[in-house]
Amino acid sequence: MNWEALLAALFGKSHDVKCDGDLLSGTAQFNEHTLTVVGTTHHAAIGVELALAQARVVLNTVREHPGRGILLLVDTQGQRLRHRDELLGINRYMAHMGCCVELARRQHHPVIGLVYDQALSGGFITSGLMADACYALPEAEIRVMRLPAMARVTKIDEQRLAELSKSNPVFAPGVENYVAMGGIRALWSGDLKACLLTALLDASTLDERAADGAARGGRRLAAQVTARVVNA
Amino acid sequence: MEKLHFEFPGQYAPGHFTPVLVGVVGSGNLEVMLEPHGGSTCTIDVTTSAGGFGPIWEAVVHDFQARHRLAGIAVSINDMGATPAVVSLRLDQAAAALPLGSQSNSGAPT
Amino acid sequence: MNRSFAESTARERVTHLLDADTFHEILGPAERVVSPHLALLGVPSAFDDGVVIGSGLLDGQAILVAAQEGEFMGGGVGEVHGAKLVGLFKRALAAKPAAVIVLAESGGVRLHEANAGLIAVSEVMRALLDVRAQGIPVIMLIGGANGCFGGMGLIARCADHVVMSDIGRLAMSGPEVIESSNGVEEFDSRDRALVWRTTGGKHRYLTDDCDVLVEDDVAQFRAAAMGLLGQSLPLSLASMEAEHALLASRLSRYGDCRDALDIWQRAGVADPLRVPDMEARQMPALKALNPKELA
Amino acid sequence: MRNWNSVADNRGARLARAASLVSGKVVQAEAATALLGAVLESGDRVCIEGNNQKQADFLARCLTQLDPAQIHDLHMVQSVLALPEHLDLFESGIASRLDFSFSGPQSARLAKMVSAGQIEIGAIHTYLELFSRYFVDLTPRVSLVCAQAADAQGNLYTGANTEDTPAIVEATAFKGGIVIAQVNEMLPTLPRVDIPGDWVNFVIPAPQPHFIEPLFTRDPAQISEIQVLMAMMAIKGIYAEYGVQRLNHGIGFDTAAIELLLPTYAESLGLKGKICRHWALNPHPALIPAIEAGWVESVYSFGSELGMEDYVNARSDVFFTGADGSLRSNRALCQAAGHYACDMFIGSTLQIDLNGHSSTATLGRIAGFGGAPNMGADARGRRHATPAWLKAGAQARQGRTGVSAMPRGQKLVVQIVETFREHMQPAFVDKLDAWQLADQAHMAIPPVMIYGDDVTHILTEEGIANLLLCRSDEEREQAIRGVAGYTPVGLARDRRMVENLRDRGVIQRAEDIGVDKRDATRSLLAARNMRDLVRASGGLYDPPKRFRNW
Repeated sequence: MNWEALLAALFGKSHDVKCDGDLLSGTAQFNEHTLTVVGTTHHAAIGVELALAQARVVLNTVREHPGRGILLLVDTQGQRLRHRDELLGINRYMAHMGCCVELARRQHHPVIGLVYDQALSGGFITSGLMADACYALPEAEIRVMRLPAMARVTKIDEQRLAELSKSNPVFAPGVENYVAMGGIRALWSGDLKACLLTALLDASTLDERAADGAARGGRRLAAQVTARVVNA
Repeated sequence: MEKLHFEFPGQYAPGHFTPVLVGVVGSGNLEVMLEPHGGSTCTIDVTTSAGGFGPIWEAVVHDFQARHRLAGIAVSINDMGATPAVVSLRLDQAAAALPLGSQSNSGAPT
Repeated sequence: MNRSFAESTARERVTHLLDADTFHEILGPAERVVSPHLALLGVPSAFDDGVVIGSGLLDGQAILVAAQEGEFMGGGVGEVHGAKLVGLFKRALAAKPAAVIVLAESGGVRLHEANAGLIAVSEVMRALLDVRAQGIPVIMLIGGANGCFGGMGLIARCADHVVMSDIGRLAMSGPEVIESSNGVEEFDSRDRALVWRTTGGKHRYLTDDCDVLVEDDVAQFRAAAMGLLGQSLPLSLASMEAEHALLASRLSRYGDCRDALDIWQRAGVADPLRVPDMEARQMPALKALNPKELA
Repeated sequence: MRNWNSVADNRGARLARAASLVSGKVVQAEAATALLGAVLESGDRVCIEGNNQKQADFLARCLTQLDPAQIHDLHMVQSVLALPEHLDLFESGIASRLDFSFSGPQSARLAKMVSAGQIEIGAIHTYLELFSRYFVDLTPRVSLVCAQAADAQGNLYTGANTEDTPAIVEATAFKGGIVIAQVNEMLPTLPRVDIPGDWVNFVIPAPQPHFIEPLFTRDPAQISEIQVLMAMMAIKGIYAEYGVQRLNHGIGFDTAAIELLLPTYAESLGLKGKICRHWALNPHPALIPAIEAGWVESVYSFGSELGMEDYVNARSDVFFTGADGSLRSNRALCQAAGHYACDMFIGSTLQIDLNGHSSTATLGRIAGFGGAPNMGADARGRRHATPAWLKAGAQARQGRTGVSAMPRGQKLVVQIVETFREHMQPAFVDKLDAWQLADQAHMAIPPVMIYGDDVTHILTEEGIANLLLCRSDEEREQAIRGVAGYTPVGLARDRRMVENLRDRGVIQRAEDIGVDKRDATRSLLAARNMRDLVRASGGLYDPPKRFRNW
């Protein structure tokens, strides 16, 4: 779904979200509250500018609109793979974006992430995955690497990877895998407004993803290992 | 990947000790863990990324046991394609970390 | 001769970082908390899944510590590896140590369990920031041969303090990945001098992405970590605004630079070509000469 | 009446053709291809200077631009085939016959082209052997060489990497040939003259400096604990045992480890001044710590090494340098020095058979061996005595009668090799791959790098086999099996016989010579990484950028 259609489905005409290059930002009226909407489109490569621009929107919300909900819209091909970005310290720019989301959550802004198109590797960690909870549309794509490339890098036969990926969600692309592992709270389909409303009501500052992953059977060890470390 | 199991009789039993770990599971390297166990033998369990080298492993751990004659010890190995020289070195390093030092006949087979 | 940090294993680094004989490992190798996924893919696991965690004393103060083993899967974060890190940070909330110290060496997410690794990285970030919010400093030590990349590069910049050696690297994407995506003209991964002056400790130190620069010596990392104990920098709107201003200013000042040498020159370093061969101990003086320009 | 000067006349005709295109000795790069077309004739023997380091790459490219309809069937006589262009010549038909020494990077393609009938190989030589034939039956008619700089008179300055240039030019210029040099720069006055201008017909300033490969740089960070152990065994069990003062080292990490253990381990054994004083060796960066610690009195070099220039210049007591202060190397003379004046060669290999024959030849590759066979061969013509040479000779002759009773020394030729290479490839084999390669490529003899009867010692992590002490083929085989570890060859040893050989000192384990394996750690290395080498040099060593991880 493109971002215009998505926002129309969520907010009708009651939003002023603009697209500036690959950056989406603005506000929307929802359930008698104003929401900040920020994110990316065009399968954006997240470079230093785009990380900084998103962080600016989040920081402005925290400073000027205490408690206002934030919707993070994710459509990214991952971090920008350029020498210049590394030279400037892109990991710090991206981490800054993640920390701004964290600050908002700590200051009682409900923060919801939504993967509406694609979310690849690093571009996703410091936005959607830093929200109170992250959701996805069923047709969205989430992955670190496609199987052929993974087969090349790991030197494991691609057919074997494909076979294993049927029963194990741990490495293969796909939103369903991320749901099973708890990284995605739920898929949104049908009445998207209702989905958003539920998400905002359910928003919790506790990180429940490992527990979700265990409960859903897609990531059985993480919660258990974490608990063992805490209680050792 | 291949799993191998060996068991040898031995004499030198160090009794209870904190598990010993040497080496890391990296390319051409391996980790070796020694733990006490109740029996009078030395068991050796190998998980290796390189299949088809069972006879070589057998010769290497046989010589290791000939040098150290360990008893009541479980040896566990995770291997990422180490050569016999590196395997022998790590095994000897692990044995040297046992309490009181091992009864080492350090040296190569003849 | 000093004890090289880069050449030591994760276990050796922890042992020699802490006060002698004070390290207590949590979920040590004998407990065999290993990755269930690697075996399915025909890859041997490591008994500690490539990360050593535990408690100990540093300069007599109780701390929690984690060390990634760069030789195992490039230090990649998988499900168990990530959960051990998350657990350590959660443990810190109750244990209230003088610091949580992470000896990071990682290529980022472990491809063999990529989805779990990706989620785990964000879980570690959130758990880490919970610890910082309690006023407990989180200190990253980066000096392994494999550097600190990808998700771990993000996690590193979420900490209160970063200590690096000048052979340590801190970045997002590895040069090989950038080269294979955009060509050797974009980033020649075989030009190690270029790789290091782009991502290495000296550049990160000069631009303030790293707070303390040390030699490749475990004792120097130990001294640096001791100096940072008790120095907590919790997130606040003010601190995030300051960070934002710094990053915006860096972009406007140096955004058109093509090479670290250009950045250093523009920042007023008299002879940028000499910087790579300078010793770590000479760098503070160089930085002090240009107090405002860099960063 | 016979014309006794037909070669000179022919040279005159060629130069006259060139004179219609260019004037004077200095030729612009744009005219280079036309010049080659003018001076060459089909069927000529041609040498493109291709060393294992510097390459006349611009002239090689120009040569490929010629029209094979006009110039064809050249006979290439050059030491190293390193560039794709060297083989492109054969693909297009400009060249058809080849005599050479080494083809490292092009070895796989060379093998393919030979089996496809595109190249006819005369022979694969050692360097010294090929240079010798330049003066007998393979004299080049046209040689394309490279130098750092030239002046207007055609004098050449080769800088630190003189390498093959003097041998090539000498043979060509004095037997009616034509010498063309590509140079990096033209200078009004040269720092020194390495090749006199009247031996050179044309100089061409090349658009880019010639290619040069840092072939001898070994990053100490990649030296393993096992290599440290083997280096300790070499120093204590061979260097000290024979008092080796004059030697040559191979190119690998095994010997780099030995170089890096001199100021630490060897020093602790009190060996300084007693071993390793004189070297036939390129300026190995790994030798810096030993030089700085005062171990090394002299080093004569085949070629130079990128980044070592300033260091060499500042250590003229050790290296051979010109009046300008920079290194003078010479491959032909250094090969002779290594062959006749060294008491020991030690180097690595890929395969050793039960007779001790060793080869780096692998299937599908025709690589050649460069200089190793000359370094790793007893100098049968040698007559001067040194303690190391005498001791090796005495061990070989002890108890023998007849022709072997005459007192005579022998060169120490040591093969140092781990029993398994990477990917668990055994270094010890029943039959060398060289046999199969000889079949595939229709060679007259299998390509053996060092013949078993020249090898005196085989050193592995399992021990040292002293083949000088073996008295039968069976003993020799068991001595080799005895240090072959867990390879199939090693596992098939006769345990009793091997134990007997150990009692006689034919096989020595680490503990037999007092080397404790637990001491074999990387902390013994005088430099553990490239940075340490730079530090040891006082900042004079400037490694190429691909080695700089800081």
